[in-house]
Amino acid sequence: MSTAVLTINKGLSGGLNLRQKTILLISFMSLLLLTIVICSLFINERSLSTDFDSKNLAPSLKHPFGTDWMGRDMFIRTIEGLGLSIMIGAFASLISTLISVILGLFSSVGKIADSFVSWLVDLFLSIPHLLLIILISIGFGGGATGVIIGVALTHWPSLTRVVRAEIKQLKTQEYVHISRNFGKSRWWIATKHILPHLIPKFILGTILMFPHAILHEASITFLGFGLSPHEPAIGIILSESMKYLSAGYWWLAFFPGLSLLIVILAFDMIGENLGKLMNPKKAHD
Amino acid sequence: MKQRKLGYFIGKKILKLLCLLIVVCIASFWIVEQSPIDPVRAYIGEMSIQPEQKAKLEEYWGVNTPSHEKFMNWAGNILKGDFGISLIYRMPVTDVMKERFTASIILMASSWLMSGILGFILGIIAGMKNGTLVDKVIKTYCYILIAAPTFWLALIMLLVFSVYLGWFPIGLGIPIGTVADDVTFLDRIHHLILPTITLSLLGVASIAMFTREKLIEVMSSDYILFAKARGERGLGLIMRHGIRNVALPAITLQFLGFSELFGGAVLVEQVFSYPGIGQAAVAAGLRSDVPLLLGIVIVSTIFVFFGNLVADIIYEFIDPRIKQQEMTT
Amino acid sequence: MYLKGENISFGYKKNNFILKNVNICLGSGEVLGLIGDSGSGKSTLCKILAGYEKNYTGTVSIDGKKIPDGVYNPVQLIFQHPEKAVNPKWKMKDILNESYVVPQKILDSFGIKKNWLNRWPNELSGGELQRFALARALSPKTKFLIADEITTMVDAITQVQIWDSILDMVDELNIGVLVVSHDKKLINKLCHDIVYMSDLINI
Amino acid sequence: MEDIDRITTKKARNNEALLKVKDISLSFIQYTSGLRQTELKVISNLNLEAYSGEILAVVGSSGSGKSLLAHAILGILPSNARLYGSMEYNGQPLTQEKKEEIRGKEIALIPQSTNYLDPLMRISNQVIGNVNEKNKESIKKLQRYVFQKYNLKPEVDRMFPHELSGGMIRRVLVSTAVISSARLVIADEPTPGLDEKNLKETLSYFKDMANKGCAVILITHDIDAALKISDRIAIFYAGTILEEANIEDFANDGENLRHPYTRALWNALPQNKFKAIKGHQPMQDEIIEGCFFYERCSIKNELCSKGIPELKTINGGLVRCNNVS
Repeated sequence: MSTAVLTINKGLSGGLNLRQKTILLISFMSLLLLTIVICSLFINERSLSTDFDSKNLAPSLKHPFGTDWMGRDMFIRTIEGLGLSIMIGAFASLISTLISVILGLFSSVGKIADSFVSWLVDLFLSIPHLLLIILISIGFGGGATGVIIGVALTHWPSLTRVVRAEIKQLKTQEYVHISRNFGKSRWWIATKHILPHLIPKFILGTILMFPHAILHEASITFLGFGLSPHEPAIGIILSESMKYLSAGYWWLAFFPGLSLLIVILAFDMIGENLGKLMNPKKAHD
Repeated sequence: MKQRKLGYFIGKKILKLLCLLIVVCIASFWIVEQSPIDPVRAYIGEMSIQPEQKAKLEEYWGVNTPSHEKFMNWAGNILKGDFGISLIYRMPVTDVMKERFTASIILMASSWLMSGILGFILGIIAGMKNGTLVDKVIKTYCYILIAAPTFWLALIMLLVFSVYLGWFPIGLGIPIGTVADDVTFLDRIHHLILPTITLSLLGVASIAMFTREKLIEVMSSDYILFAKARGERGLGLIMRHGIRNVALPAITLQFLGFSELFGGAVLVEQVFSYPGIGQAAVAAGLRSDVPLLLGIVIVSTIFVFFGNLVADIIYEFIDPRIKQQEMTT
Repeated sequence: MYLKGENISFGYKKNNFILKNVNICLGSGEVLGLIGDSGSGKSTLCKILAGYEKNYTGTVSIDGKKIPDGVYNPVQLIFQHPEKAVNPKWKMKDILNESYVVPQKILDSFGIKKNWLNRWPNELSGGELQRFALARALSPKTKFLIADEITTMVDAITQVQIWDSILDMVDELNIGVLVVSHDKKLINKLCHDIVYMSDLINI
Repeated sequence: MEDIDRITTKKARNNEALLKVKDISLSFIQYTSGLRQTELKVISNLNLEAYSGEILAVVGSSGSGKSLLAHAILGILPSNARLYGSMEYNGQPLTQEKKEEIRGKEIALIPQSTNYLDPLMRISNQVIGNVNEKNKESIKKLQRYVFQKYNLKPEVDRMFPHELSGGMIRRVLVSTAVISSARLVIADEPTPGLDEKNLKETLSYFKDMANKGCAVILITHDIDAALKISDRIAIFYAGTILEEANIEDFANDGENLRHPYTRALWNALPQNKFKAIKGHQPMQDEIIEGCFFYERCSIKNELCSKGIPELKTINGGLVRCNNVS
């Protein structure tokens, strides 16, 4: 008897199938983000130099995002700001993921450990997130370090919650009980049975944490905490732009913010589509 | 029976809140204590000052007292309802918070309501028309809003409606130059509209996406299948079974969003110079007004806790399905 | 060898027992039938005997000795729904060989085909998965097998195939089997002795 | 074989079939890991006829796609399903539009579990269904009457589904069909988890419906239960129906059964020989050119591996086999 899976190929007439579209979208978005980061690394002092002859110019071909009151090109400033934001986001997400891995695994040790983790999650979620970041960044003496630590230390609770619930649910599965009845050790069960279910959750969790971390970093910077006014962060660019709003220099606020939005959107798209690839049951609409 | 159970439940929750507050107090006090902030410096600001005055101030702020003693003093005063004196507003923290919080509550409550209702309706429409153009439009709108930085959206709103169209004032909760008592009700409303709309727009996205997904999930459930098999269809089916099963989780989610709401208010108030608690929190943070900052942390914790409490009550007492789980475990 | 459950009581709430003072005994090579309707507590009893449920009173022992924790349990339990008894992230060959390397003879006896081994659990039917669950539980260290409604979800022919294989293997390995079902006719066909859940409960 | 009032139910069948299912096939488009799109065939070349006043049991193993047959007849398949073939109801083509029009009125479904009741709606409101205010009172009365008959107390009306026991749920689900006064009732696995007393009682409800002139399709994996009450039994195998036999054909050793699979199934029952044949049901993703039973068949010939055997009427029953006459 022949065993085969019918794979439907819509061919050229039907265009790309969902799988190809998804992979294409993920690749495109990743490439976009990577380009921004690399470009931001290669921008040197000269290209950001002040030029008082060309200050406060509206967007043009030469300066697609316009220039600011010191004649700096807003496009270059934005790219550099975005690069900084993505890197801070990456750092914060990694730290937060690490914390949730540790706490998630710790919660599976026993009842007391589990209630401790759950209590810690509740504690961190009980203060408004933005306020908590402000508090922590002040505690670490403010400045760039304060903000980065503040953002990194506050994004783990939701992922930890997901991981904890998943571990709890997995531990009640019949196949885990059976494994225990086969005399397998806790460690063996944790690595062979539980971990394979958790890894996709961690990967997805980290990627979906990015946009939150970036947004929070930008918000805190916008409010005036952390990064010094000389850093080309998006938050700083936007808070500076507030002074020039009534003067009608709309491009100072519009383009940098829009670029940030696109970056966030790119991360959300990557996360969502990666989720589809991992869990195809949700891919029907 | 049910009322007694509810009373017991709330009692337990209040106990939990007290524990939480104690921990939050200790933790936030410790965090601030860690930081290299000098309260005297913060109080004095740019003023010049006599050394003996400085010493007096240092004694007042307890610069040289050990941390635990300082904490006991501070906590003891809080128990008496005294949060200390705000450094930047030069008046009792409780007074500052009362005034600021009232202003913020109006802003938050109105946008919370608007975003809830609008988001729910949009979510239901998108879920009903799943896969159509209408759905795609709503979905795109939500995706973009979720990704939009709050303060940027506020800036754009300000640009369009205040700077270009001139429909709304550019800043301040009350017109510049008027004494608070002279402010008319209409003035207040006028200054409230733009921040409220901005904050609502942002809140719409999460609730709409949630409602949409939940409705799609419900519509593919077995009981909808059975209702269809019995001849129910179209709008009637969605009204009878869909909305019934989506509404409670959506309301619960809206109550769980108090933390996000507060964060959004901080940013929106900053952009619109709206004199609310969020703006005060930023000022306190930037200018190291420790008593005020700690006070706001405590108040906002209670605020978030209240939202969670309502969500829990809905979950435990209004949703009839929960009782079953209690019975089987 | 005898597997004994003595004075076993179990309840989720105080004074609301699902099992009370149940006594049951199963010898090596014996095929004992246990008949009970759904909700009669038979699944709970199975879980207690196989060490899955720890919150009970009474003793479970093999030849008077308590069954140790953390090592291979000589009492193996097979469930009604095999799809819950396999890790969906594992391939069938890994699932099969989790406890020991299943010899070809057992695979042949259960009619497990080679090309099934490279599949994922969701690509096999319940009857096929049940064969894997049984094969992996019949290691040389297994002394007793508890079968809780294991063929309720399969068709009659598969049911006979599965039981034929079990009875063959059991004879050879001298294993005691507790056959739990609501189907009297099936138990009559399979078992030497029959006990009724309603006689055991004693509430 | 134990026998309950079989004689009273056997009616001369001179009328046309109320429902004719002609050669339907059903497949699903689905995504597997990594979003590979596949088409999974669940039902193929299935024929079925249901007559008024009779119970037709469709017997097959669990998870083999029998429920989907019910959903296909009612037109409530998910959007990624593809249905081919045609159906006729009361002599008229049964199109999707027609299904939507008459379901709940002429055709009723009795689903298998609590999941099919709205968890947040009180029982009586669900059972009554979405009716306009004018008729509400009379239907409410009817509902109360039917509940009374099924021994469901008045307080059940105001309860939520999760507050009911399994047996009560079963009775509530059955009563939805009774209230609808449908002419075709499809019951999907109504028996698992019931004890003997409840089983008998549930089966008697279907008997009553058939006696009142309904055509009942009883989808089940329990051939025992099917034998107790049905008039005809359709044997569901690998997504199709291999044989539709009259209940009498199962007498003795089943010599009168037409298909080798039916005979094998009959012989495998614990109350009969408890003997199995070799082999397995083909998997859903296997592509089979010939007869679905080819691999396991003892009387196959070369023709059987080429194309699905024609449907034949033999001795008052239907069969898909090349080698019977």
